[in-house]
Amino acid sequence: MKHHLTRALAAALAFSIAAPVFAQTELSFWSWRQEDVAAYGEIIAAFEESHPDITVTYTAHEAKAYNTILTTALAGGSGPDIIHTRAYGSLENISGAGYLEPLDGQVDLSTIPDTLLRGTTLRSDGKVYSVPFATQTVLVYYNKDIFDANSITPPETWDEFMAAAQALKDAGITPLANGTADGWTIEVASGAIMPNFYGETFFEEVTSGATTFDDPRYVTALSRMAELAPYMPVGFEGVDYATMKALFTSGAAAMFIGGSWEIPSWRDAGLNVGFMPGPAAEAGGTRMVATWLDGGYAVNAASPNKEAALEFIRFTATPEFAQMLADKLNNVPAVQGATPTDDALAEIIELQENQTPYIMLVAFRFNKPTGSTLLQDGLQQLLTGSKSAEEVAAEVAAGIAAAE
Amino acid sequence: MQTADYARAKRARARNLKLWLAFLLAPPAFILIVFVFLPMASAVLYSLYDWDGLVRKEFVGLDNFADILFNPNKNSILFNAFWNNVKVFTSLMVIQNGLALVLALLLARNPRGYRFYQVVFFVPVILSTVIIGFQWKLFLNPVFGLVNKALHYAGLSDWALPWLGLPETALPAMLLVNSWHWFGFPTLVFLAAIHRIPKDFIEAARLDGASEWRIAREIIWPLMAPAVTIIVVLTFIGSFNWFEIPYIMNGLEGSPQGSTDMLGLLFYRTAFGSVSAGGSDFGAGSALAVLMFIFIFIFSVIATKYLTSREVELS
Amino acid sequence: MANIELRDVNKQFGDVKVIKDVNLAVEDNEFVVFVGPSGCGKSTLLRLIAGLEDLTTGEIHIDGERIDHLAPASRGLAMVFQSYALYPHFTVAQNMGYALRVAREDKASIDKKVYEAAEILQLTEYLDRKPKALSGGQRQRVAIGRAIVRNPKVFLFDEPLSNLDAKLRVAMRIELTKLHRALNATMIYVTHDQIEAMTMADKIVVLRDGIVEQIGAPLDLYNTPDNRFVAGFIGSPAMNFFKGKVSGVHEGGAEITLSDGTLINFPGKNGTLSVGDNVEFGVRPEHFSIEPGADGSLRGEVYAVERLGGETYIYLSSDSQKEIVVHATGDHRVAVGDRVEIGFTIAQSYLFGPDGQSVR
Amino acid sequence: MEKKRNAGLETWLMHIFLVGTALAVLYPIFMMVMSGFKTNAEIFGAPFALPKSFNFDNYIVIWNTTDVPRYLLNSTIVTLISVFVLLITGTMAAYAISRYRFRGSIMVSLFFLAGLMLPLRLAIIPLFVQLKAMGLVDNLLGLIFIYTAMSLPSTVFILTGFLRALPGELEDSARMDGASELRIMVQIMVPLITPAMVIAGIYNAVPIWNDFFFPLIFIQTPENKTLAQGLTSFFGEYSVNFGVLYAGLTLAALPLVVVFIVQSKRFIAGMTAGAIK
Repeated sequence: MKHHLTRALAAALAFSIAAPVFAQTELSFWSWRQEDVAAYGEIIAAFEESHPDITVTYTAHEAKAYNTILTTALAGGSGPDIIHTRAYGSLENISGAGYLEPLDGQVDLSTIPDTLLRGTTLRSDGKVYSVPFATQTVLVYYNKDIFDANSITPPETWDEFMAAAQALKDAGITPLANGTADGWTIEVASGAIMPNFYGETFFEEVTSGATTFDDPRYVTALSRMAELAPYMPVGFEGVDYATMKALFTSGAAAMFIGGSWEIPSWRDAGLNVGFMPGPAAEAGGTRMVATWLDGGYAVNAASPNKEAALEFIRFTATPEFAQMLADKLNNVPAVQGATPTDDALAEIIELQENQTPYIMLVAFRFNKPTGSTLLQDGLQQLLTGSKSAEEVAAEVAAGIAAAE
Repeated sequence: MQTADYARAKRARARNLKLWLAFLLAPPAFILIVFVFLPMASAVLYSLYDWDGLVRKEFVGLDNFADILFNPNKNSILFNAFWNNVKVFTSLMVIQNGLALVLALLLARNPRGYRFYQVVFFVPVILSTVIIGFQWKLFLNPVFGLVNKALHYAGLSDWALPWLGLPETALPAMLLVNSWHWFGFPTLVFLAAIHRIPKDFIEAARLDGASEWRIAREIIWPLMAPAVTIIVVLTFIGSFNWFEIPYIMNGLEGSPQGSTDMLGLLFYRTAFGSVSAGGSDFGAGSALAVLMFIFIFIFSVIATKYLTSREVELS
Repeated sequence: MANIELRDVNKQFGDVKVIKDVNLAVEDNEFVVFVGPSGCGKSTLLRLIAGLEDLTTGEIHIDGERIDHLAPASRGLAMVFQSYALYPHFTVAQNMGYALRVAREDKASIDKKVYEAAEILQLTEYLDRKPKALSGGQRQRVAIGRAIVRNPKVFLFDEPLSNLDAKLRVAMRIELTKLHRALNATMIYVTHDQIEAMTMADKIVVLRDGIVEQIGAPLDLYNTPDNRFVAGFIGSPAMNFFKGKVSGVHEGGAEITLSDGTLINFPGKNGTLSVGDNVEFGVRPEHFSIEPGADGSLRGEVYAVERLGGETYIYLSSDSQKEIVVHATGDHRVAVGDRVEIGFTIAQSYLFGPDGQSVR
Repeated sequence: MEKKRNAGLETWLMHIFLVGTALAVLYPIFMMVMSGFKTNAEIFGAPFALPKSFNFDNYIVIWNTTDVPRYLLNSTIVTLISVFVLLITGTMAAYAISRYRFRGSIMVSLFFLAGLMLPLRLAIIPLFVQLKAMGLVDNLLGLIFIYTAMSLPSTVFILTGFLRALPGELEDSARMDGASELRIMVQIMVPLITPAMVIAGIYNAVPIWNDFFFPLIFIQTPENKTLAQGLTSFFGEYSVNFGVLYAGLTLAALPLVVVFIVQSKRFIAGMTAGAIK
C-alpha cells in the first residue's frame, strides 16, 4: 500500500514538471470541434510545413463545456494562443472583455465578405477579432429511398410539403424526425420553414426597429411551424437531437431539418440522402435558406507568442486554407476563392444564392434574454399547443424589447 | 519550587494542549481555507462589482443582488428555479427517503437475502451521475425508450408519454431517477440507526402487544432521530445544489419551458453563458452563488438545530 | 504507600462552582470513600486528583510533594473507571500492559507484571481474549488488573461496581477489601451507595454540592453525624426526622415540643438554641422500641409491615408525621391498622438546630 | 433450513417488495453493460434484446481513440491520494472538534459545516485564478487539493459523529496510562472508528472518481486527463454512438463497483453497525 502511494505520488509530481522545452514556438489551439481532430491535424501539418519554426497543438474540448472552460481560462489570465471562437453574441462576450487581439491591419481580411465579417466584429469598436471560418446552412434532408418507395417527389411549396408529409404518415412512416426536447434543434428547423413566410425584408426591418416580432408576417410564419406537429414523431416533446438522428439514420423517419454540418454523418451511416431548401410559401415563390457564420479563429491578447499566432491566423484567411476546409471538413468556407470538389458542398453554395440570416443568432443573441431563448421556449409551447402563434409572437416581441 | 513555577507548569500544559489542537486543526483548515473559502470570498467580492461580461468594472455594492432579486425581467426566472428546488427537496424527502425508510424497516427484520439487498441497493450510489443520467435519458426516450415500450407491452399505451419533454412530467421523471440513484444511501443510514436501538426496547414493545406499525412509529422512529437529522440536512443541501441530473438529462436551459430549471443551472448559465442563452455575467452569477450559499447555510443550521433538539438521548 | 492532601481545592466549570474549598487528608494505606448523592462533585474531585481535570484554585500534594501541575500519568496514580474503559481492540494482556508499553518497559518485564496481576485476579486464562468476550465481572477484574500492573502509589476507583448485578457487587466488595489489604496501597473510592461506603471504607468523605459535609470513620459518621444531611445519608433505612420547636432552654439542656405535642427534654444539649427555634429531632429506625420508651414515646398507626423473620420493618404514620420507619429485630406480631406506641432513648436520638447542625 | 411457519401475507408482501426493488436496481445496470456490446441499430431497434454477439468492438473503439490506460492511472492517482489525504486531515479535524472542549469549538465546527453547504462550483473562476498563481493548473496536484478540500466537510461531519460516540473514559484511561494525546488518538481512538473511515472514504471516492467538471476546467493536456473527463470529451458534440457510450460508461463504472463489492462487507458492516457499543 505504502509502495503504491509513493509511486503514485512520484508519478503525479513527474506529470507536473514534464513540460519539455522546444527551440521553436509552440502554439496551443483550442476548439470545441472534437469530430474534426483528424482534419485539423492535416491542416496544421500543411501550415507547419511552410512554417517550420512553429508547432501548433490542437486541443478539442468537450463541446457543451467549451464556453465554461474557455471563459474560466481567459478570466484566469490563461488560455491558448489560438482560440476557435463562436460568432456573434458569444464572441462579443470575450472580445468585448479585451481577451482577443484586434485583427484589423494585422490580417488581410479582403477575401471575406462583409456580411460574414460582421459576425466577428465587436459592435462597440467596429474592430474584427476573429477570422470567420465557415457558414452553416439550414436544409431539409430527405431519405431518397423512402421518397422513391412511396412515389413522393421532393415538395416545392408548403402545400406540397404538407401533402407529402400526410402521404408518408398514411404509409406508416414518421414524416419528420425533428423533436423539441433540445430547444436549439427546433430553432434550427424554424430557420428552414419560417423565412419563406416572413419574407426577404423582414430581417432588415426587425433589426432596424421598423417592425417587431409581433408583426403579422412573423405570426403567419409561426403558425406554419405549429402545423408541423402532427408530422413529428410520437412524443416529439421528448425527442432530443440524438433521437432525431437515430430516427432519420435508421430510416424510421423520412425527413430531417437540420444544419449543413450533418452531411458527413449521413454519409457515414450510408444513407441515400437528398436535401432541399425549405418549401416556398406558394408556387413560384423564393426558397430561402437561413445561414450563419459558425465561428472563427482568434488570437489570445495575452498570448506570449502573439506574432506566431497571428501568422497562423493569417494562414486561416487564405484561399489555400479555405480549400482545405472545404475538402477535408466539407464546410462552406467563409474565405472566398475555394472551389468545392464535393457535389453536396457545391449544391449548398448554390442554395446560398437565396440566403437570409439565421435571425436570432445573427442579431438577437447579444442581450438577455436572448432571442433564441425566447423563440425556443415559444416554439416548444406552440408545438405542444399550449400557446397560439399570436401569443408566442407577442412574448418574443416583449422579451426582445425588455432585453438589456 | 515557587508558587509561580507551579502556575507556569500548568500554563505550559494548557499551552501544549492548545498547540496540539492547533496541530490537528491547521492542516485541514488550511486546505479548506485556501481551496474553498478564499475562492468563495473572492466570489463574494466579485458579486459587489459591476461586470461587463468578463471584465470587472466599478464597485456597485449590492446592486447585483437587487437586480437578480427585484428586476421583474430576471426574478421570475429566479423564483421559478427556486420553486423547482423546493419541489425537488420535498419530493425527494417523500419518494427517496420514504422508500429508504420502508426498506430500512424491512431489512431491520433480517429477511432472507439481507446482505444481498444491502449491497445491491447501494450499487447505484457508486455509479456516476453521468452514467445514470444518460442511461435513464435513453430509457425515457419516447421513441426507443424501454419505459414506453414496457407500457405498450403492458397494454398501457395511453400512459406512454414523452416523459422528459413535457413540463408536467420532466421534473417528476428526473426525481425518480435521482431517487433510483441515491435511495441506497439513506436506506443504509436508517438501517444503521435502527440497529443502534437497543433490542430490549423493541422486544418490550412486542411483548406489550404493539403492532409492527406502532413499533415503527412510536419506538423506532423517535429513536432514529439523529440519522433523520443527517439525512434531512444532506437532502436539503443536495436538493438546493441539484445540478448534474437536470444538466445531463435536459440541458442547461431547464427545458421544457423552465420546468426543470434549478438554481444551480441558472447560476451556471448566468456566470458562464450558454450557446443559446447568451454571454456570461460574473457579477450576477456571483451574486446568485452568494445568495444560494447564504440561503442553504442558514436553513441547514436552523434545521440542524431544530432536528437535534428533538433527538432523544439513548440510555 | 502514599498520603494525599487537598488544600482549598476549588473547581469551576464556566460559572458553575462544582467543588468548593475542599480540604482533605488521606493517610498512607487508607481506604477512603467519597460518597454523596449524584451531582455532589465526588467524581469531579476524584478526576481532579487524577489530573483529568485541572484545578481552578488550590493545591494537591502526594507524599508532601505538590502534584497538581503534573500530567495524570506523572502523578503515580491508577484509576478504575465506571465503564471499565477497556480498549476494545486490545486483548486483555495488551490492555493490562498498555501503560508499561507507553512507558517503554521491556517486553519481558511487561509480560511478567501482567502475568502476576492476572494471577492475583484469576485472569490468566483470558489474557488473549478481547474484552468483548468477557463477562461483566471479568471485565471489572481486567480494569483492576490494569491498575495493579502499574504498581501505583494510589488507586482511584470511580463507581467501579455500579454496572454489576447485586450479587456480584457484594462479592467484588469483599474482593476489593481483600485486595486493599494485600496490596497495602492507598485507595480512593467514589460511590453514591452508602452501603459500599460503610462496608469498605477506613474513612468516609461525605460530599454535598461540592462541599465536604463530614469526614470520619464509618461508625463515627453513623454515631455522631455532624449534621442532618450526614445523619440522613448514612444508615439504612434512613433516620426518621420529626419537626419541633424549642419550648424552653435551661442550664445544660433544652426542652423540645414536637409538632404532635410531645415534649422531650434534652439534658446537657442546648448548643446555641433559644426558645422558638425550629429544630428537628432524629431517631434511627433501629433505635425505636415497640413499647413505651424510657425517655419518651411516639404514636402512630401501622400501614405496612415487612416481616423478614430475623427482623421486622414497621411503617407508621400519624397526623403530624407521614412516615415513621421502625426496624426491630426478631418477629413482631403487629398488623396493619394497629395503633402502636414506639419508644426512644435520648442517648440514641439526635437533635438538629435551625442551621441543620447537630446540637451538642 | 425449515422456514418459519408464520410466512403469512405480510412476509410475502415484504419479499415481493424487496425483490422488486432489487430488480429495479439491477436491471438498468444489466442493460447498461449489455448495451456496451450492441451497435446503435441494436440499441434503438431491439432495446430489450440481448446483444447479437458479445464482441468488444465498442471497447476497441474507446481503446484506440483514447488513452484509457493513462486516464485510468490518472484517475486512480487522483482518487487514491485525495482520499488518503482527506482521511488523515479529516480525522484530525474531527478529532479536535469532537474530543476536546475549547473556546471557539462551536465556531470551528460551524466552519467545517459551512464548507459542506458550499458548492465549490460556484467559485470556479476565483479558484482558477488561484490555482494558476500556485502553478497547479493542468496539474493533478491541483485536482487532488480541490477534491480534498471539497470532501473535507462531509468527512469531518461523518467522523465527528462517530468520534463523539466513543466513551470519554477510554481516553481518560489512556491518559492515566501515560499515553500522549497523539498516541491516544492514533492508538486508542482512531482504530475504533475505522468503519467510519471506510464509509467516509467510499462516500467521497465516488464523486471524486466520477467528477468531470473540475478536470474539464483545470486539466488541458491529454496526458493529465482523468477517466471521466477523457470519456466525456471523447463523446463529441455530434457523435451519438450509444454503444460506444455505454461501453465507456461501463468501463468508467467498473473499477469503483469492483472496489465496492470487494469492500462491501466492511463498508456495510461499518455503515450499519455504527460506532462501537
